[in-house]
Amino acid sequence: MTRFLLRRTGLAVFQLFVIGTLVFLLVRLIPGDPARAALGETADAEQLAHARALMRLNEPVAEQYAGFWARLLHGDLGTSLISGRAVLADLPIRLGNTLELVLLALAVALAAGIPLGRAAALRAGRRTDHAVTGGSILGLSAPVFVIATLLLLLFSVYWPVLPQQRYVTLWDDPLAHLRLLVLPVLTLAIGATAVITRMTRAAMLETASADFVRTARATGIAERLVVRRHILRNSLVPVVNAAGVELATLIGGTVLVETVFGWPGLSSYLINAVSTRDYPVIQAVVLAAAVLVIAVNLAADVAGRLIDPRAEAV
Amino acid sequence: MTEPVLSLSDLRVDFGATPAVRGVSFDVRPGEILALVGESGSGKSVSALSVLGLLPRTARARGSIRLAGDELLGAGEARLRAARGAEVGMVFQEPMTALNPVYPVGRQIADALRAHRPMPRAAAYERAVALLDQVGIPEPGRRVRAYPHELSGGQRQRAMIAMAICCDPKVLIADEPTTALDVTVQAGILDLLRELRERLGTAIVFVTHDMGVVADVADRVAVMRAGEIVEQAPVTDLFAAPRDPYTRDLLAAVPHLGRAAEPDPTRPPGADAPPSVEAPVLELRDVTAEYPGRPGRGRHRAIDGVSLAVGPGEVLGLVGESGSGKSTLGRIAVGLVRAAAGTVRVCGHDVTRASRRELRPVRRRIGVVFQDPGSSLNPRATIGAAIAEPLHLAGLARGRAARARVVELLDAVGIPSAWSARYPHELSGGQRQRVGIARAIAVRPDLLIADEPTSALDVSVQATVLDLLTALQRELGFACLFITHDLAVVEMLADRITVLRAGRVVETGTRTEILGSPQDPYTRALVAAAPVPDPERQRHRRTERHTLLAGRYAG
Amino acid sequence: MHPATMGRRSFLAAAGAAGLAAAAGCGDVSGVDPRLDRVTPGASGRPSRGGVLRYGLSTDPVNFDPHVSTGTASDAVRQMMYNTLLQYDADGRIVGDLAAEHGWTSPTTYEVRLRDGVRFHDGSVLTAEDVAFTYERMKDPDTTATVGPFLAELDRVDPVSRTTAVFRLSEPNAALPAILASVSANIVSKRWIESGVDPKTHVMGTGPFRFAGRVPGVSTMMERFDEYFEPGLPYLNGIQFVPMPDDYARVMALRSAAVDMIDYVPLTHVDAIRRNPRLRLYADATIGFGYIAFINDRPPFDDVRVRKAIGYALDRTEMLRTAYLGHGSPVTGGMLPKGFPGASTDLDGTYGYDPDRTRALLRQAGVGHLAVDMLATSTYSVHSRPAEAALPSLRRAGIDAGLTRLEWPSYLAVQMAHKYAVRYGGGNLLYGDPDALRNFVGSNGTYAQYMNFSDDRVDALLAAGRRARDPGKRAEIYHDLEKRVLDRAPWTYTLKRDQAEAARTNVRGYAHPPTGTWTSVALRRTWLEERT
Amino acid sequence: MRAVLRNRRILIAGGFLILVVVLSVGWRLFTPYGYQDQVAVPLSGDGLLGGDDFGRDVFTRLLVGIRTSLLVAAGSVLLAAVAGVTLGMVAGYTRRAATVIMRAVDVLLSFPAIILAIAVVAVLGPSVRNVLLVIGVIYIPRFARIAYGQTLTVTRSDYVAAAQAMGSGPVRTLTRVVLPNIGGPLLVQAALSLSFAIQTETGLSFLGLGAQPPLSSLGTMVAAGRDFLEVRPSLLVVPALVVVAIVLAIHVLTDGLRDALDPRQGSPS
Repeated sequence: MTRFLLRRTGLAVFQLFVIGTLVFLLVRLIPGDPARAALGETADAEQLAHARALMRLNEPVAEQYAGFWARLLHGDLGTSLISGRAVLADLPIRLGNTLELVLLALAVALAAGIPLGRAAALRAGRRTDHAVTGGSILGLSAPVFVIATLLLLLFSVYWPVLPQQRYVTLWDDPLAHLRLLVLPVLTLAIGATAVITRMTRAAMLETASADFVRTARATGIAERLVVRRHILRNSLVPVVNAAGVELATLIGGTVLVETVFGWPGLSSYLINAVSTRDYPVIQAVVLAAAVLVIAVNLAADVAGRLIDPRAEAV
Repeated sequence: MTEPVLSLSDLRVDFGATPAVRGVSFDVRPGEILALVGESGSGKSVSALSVLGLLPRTARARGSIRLAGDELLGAGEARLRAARGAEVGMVFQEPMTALNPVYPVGRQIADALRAHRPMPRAAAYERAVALLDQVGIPEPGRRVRAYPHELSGGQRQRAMIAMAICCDPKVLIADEPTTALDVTVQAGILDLLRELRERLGTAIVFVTHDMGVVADVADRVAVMRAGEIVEQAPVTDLFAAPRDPYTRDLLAAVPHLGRAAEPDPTRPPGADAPPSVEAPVLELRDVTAEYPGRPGRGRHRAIDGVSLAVGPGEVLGLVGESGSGKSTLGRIAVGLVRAAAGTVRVCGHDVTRASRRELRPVRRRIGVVFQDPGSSLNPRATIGAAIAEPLHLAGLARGRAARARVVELLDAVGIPSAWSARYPHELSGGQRQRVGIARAIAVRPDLLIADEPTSALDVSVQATVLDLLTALQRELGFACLFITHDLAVVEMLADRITVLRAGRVVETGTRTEILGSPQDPYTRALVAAAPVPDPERQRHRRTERHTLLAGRYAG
Repeated sequence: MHPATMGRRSFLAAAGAAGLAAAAGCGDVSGVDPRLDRVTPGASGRPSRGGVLRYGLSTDPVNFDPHVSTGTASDAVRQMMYNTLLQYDADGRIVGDLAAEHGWTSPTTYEVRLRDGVRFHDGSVLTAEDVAFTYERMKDPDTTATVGPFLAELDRVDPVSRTTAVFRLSEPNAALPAILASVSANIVSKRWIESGVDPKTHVMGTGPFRFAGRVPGVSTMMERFDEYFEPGLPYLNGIQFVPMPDDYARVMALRSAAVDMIDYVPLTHVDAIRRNPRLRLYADATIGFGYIAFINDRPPFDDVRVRKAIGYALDRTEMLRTAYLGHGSPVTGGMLPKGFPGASTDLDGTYGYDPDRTRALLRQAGVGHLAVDMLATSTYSVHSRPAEAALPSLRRAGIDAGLTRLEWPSYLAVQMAHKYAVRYGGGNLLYGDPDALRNFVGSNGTYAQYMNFSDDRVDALLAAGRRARDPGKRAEIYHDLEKRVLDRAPWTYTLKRDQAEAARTNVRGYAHPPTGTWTSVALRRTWLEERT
Repeated sequence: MRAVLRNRRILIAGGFLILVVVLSVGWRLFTPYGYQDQVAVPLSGDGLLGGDDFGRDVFTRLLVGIRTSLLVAAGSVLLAAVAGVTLGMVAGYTRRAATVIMRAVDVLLSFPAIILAIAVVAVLGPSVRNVLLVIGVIYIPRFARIAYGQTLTVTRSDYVAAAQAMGSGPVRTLTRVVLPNIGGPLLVQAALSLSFAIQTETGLSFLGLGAQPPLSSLGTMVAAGRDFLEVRPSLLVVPALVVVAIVLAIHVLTDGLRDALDPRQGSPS
């Protein structure tokens, strides 16, 4: 297992290096620069030149590139060209918020998806199965921000059970913080639950016809033990993989939820940085998001290997 | 005569509209081994499974299954569950998939135990270790924590037997327990079953399609065909004087090791003499080949310095157990696997380092037949297209000429040419193998490589395919490298035989030398282990094998 | 980006600043101390004291540099913590802020006497030294101050005594008082700036509220400055600015009382808010204006007839109805807001909707088929909606009009690179005097350079306007200037839009500035009734 | 094929999708107005579905919107499929290249999709073509991974070895032998990606990166409708329902097709 982890971290570092370079170049290709974004439309050419000098944008690209990696290796995520604040001051809370949103959404998806999938598989072909399958297809089909808008309208305005409060951190007011999380997590969880349900159902249907299930039954152990210990346990492998992939897509999908619910996560921080062409922040956020996605994939693979002893390194 | 412990009377099982078992009745007495023998689709497995009500939901069973006088058919789930494992233990065929891959073997045995005898987990584990030891698994203390994929095929089968007998059931039903195992490992399992019968007095229902195994282990035999028992008799009476015509045909079709030792009138005289191998069609000299082993364990050397040659018109039998590297050799000959060292010459061309372009002319001279009829033909292509493909690739024929050649080939292998538009899944296993052969000889090859062409087929179908091969070989005169693990089959075809073990040639010689008087101890053990469809001779060979085994090493 | 959904600030930027998160760094700002929230009602109608106003801001202030204005939202926040020398009163007239007395002592010298006893938040006393230092900093190019370029005529500021400063001009500029009153002319403490502090992230001014912490995209918190020089002010204990860029979310927050007040009310929600009994709207249609600008030396737009043809092709009433749902006013003549010298309605109708005239002018100019690919920004709906609304009337007049919409920073970069001959934009006068037009139509103005426009007569009128001191004379000069601009048509005005804030009824004492320039000084006098 | 026609699910979902395609591609036949013409009073009720906030006919814009969204979805899935499957097959067939290609695919997977979208659209300018390009690139990893896994299993079978033994070159083997046999799971992935592509296009339009006005897409209509939710809810609800219906139909069609074509495979989607 350690060899596997070593190889994967090596690959992760390589991946991050490629992504870092990619975003460094991509961002500078976008028309418009931070000086213009900071000074607005009224600034004249001379003022712009001054601002660019102050932001050291005129240095040769190679030097900026080397500086970027050098600072990164010393743990300095750079300073925002626009607000003058160290990225390290703002990024952690944003990263935390996105992680919180995504992990809770996945937790809900697993907590709801697996039992639903299990029920549908065990009663394949009957009413419960059709209801669950139909529901999961519906869950997959509804666009995220339509759900978000409707939930916001329903529970914040018309029936203010969860009125739209201002954001508070967990350690300030845990209850309010969690109440704020309910609607965004629910929005993300709907799609994720659908995916987990479908995956669990398919995996269990396939495993149920496996030989070792018949062997288990032949030893006379109780049916619910056969289901839990043999069928469900073996279905976890594909489900865990699906959860890993789903978590990665969830991270990408938070931008709409963060926007509609005003949840200050990584995506909204990134979009704000892009619209002000704040290079250091964009680079830091993209790398952070990439680390998140790589970590999630690695966690899913490790979990997969723990659950399935015969998994060979893929 | 003691009371039968298990008796089926007029058992009928239907899957929807199609009947699978049409009125099967038999009894099994304690300490008796009843063999249920028949070809695939004869209903032998369905009958075995219906005893414990393990049939899929779509099945409907009628008739009576009495276990020590107690009716099981139609009994409630509770009664059935009480019987499963406690009174009747079951062992299945596929060792790879019959055990839960995510739990250690010991844990699964402990669960089976505690299903009927509530006991603390530790005690169940101890009992599991004892059981593993009892079924002959080395170092049971360590192996109890092993996962199924960490055990060999034979060990997994022994673990499953341990699980089946953990609650000392009165009856053990074994559904083709040794079919997927090598001959030597199979012999070990059969010894274990016999020992259980003597020591615990367990009644055993042994389901198989292998007449050799029946002769080796059964007391009484029930021959099944299309859901019915056509004949039931003690094993010696059945082999000596089969009454039912189907049984007679079945026994005749089974390749009989040693019987072919008498000179075969149809073979040209002197065929036995070691042919002069001066212009060999295929020649391997000191060939070694390696596979990238699992990470961390370095490269696994599959072939280690093998030299062999196949003369024109000659059939060389390449015999070895699974993992011996015989299939790899076949792929090296065709150029699918590159030899790490040594030289490979086909029709005089050195192809060891040949690029794909250089290999092209040589490949036109080689035909290949694969083992698994299910996967040897492209499911998305018609059999006509499959046969025509080598012609296109070799540039021998196009369009109408190719179609004519295909019709010719289909007739040659006994398939109606009208079927050329059919897809592989519309043909039976035997028919698919015949198409495979037609494809192989399409380019009129000088060398045919047959990698276990018949081992996935039923005995009767196997016989017809082997006859076809010999006929074609005599008519077209190609050299043939015949790869198999079944000594009886190789005896029917091969002029010379090479025995392979763990990538090294153990012994080479003519058919009579190898099968008649094997020199190398491994060959001798291999020949001794292969069951012969004749109870008398098999009992004699068994005692001889045991003395041999007692002498040197465990099976 | 569909115009209706965009708030004033780029939706993209908006999404980033949405909501607020407490900073791990500088102090906790999200959880407001409940004690500050208590409101003690004033006796018989007098303003009650205390409470914290929650203000939903359309954009998160980029940074707090006192002299760089990056948009109305950040100006409002700065005005609570800094003062300028002069300011606008409720009727839009220039009055003193930090200045007790102020006036011209000669055509080129302007004297200002500071109120006495005005303290900075760090307790230090405001002196003329600080005023001189402030204007020196604003003239320094490195500060990139917003009004920097307009101080060209200011040689230096002499602190003649502890409380008196004299502005010495190289040539007369009647617009100086308006510049002193502009939102980004904030007076800073010389000692504080020279102490090397970073004015972008720290604030120390003389304003009614002290800076109490901020997390970008999350919240900006300020508390009452007890020694504020205006007696009795401010009534509030503090203000919490909460960035809510998504229009929809901002309006919802106001309706569900998550915030007490919001700025930039999206025009698509104005009617709904007007009908809501618990909300009150503060709007005007004088300040912000939209325009279609041309690159004046690029054929066929180098021909004034082609530029005028486009002016006549626009059905501005229809544009107003579809783009702003009627909340605003069409601009067919002069653009100067009501109350500015030179503002008059007699020029209205100069560019009425007259497609036949458009076709005639195009024929005269020898332009058969005119295809126009108009650049617009997708970021601000107040600009993208009218741009889209202009297309139908242009097309009906036989002009093949299309739209390319770019995200704000890309729009600015492409605009500067003169890539698009026709461009829809929007603007407002930087300070409350017609002289602010110099940045738009004066030959070295930023916008004029975008349009490659230069006209000696316009420059002459601007210079004359600066020299003249008699209001009547200035009105005449600037009226001629408007006529000249309409005649040269370097650009054509389109619509003025309602600029609106909205608040819950328990917010009292706020008034939207009637004219002049955007200023939120009224917020300093706002107070809260007990939340209903 | 008989199984396909008899299957109720396929008929309903397939029929609905065909109707949608016909209506949207041939929209000019079904409405007198152009999608830019201002024909109604803004937010009024006249016309089949009334006027939008610019006074344009909502029904016309809905048809054009469907056409744009389907165009983007189909185009991007095609791009992703061709690129992804080629990469996956090559990786599955030539073990040496496998790690390099699959790691590159992982890099693409871990690159936040939204930054890619914003960057590409910002650099190349907002247009339907660029949105199509972006969504296509985002979905390449999904196809590459499926193709890689399936190719690995298929190349282990004997008929591929047989083809190679007969001298069939890598390209011929991949296209003639491997590709037809991995079609099933790829079809399922294509349909799944189609539904996700439509949702992504809607999301991108919500952020202003989708189709540029006056052209409409389902995304821009839903995004625009949001502001008038209380004045005229149909402006949001109708396009949103259409999105859900189309995506639902695609999923139902896929489940139906998969069960009808490979009853035993039933591979988990």
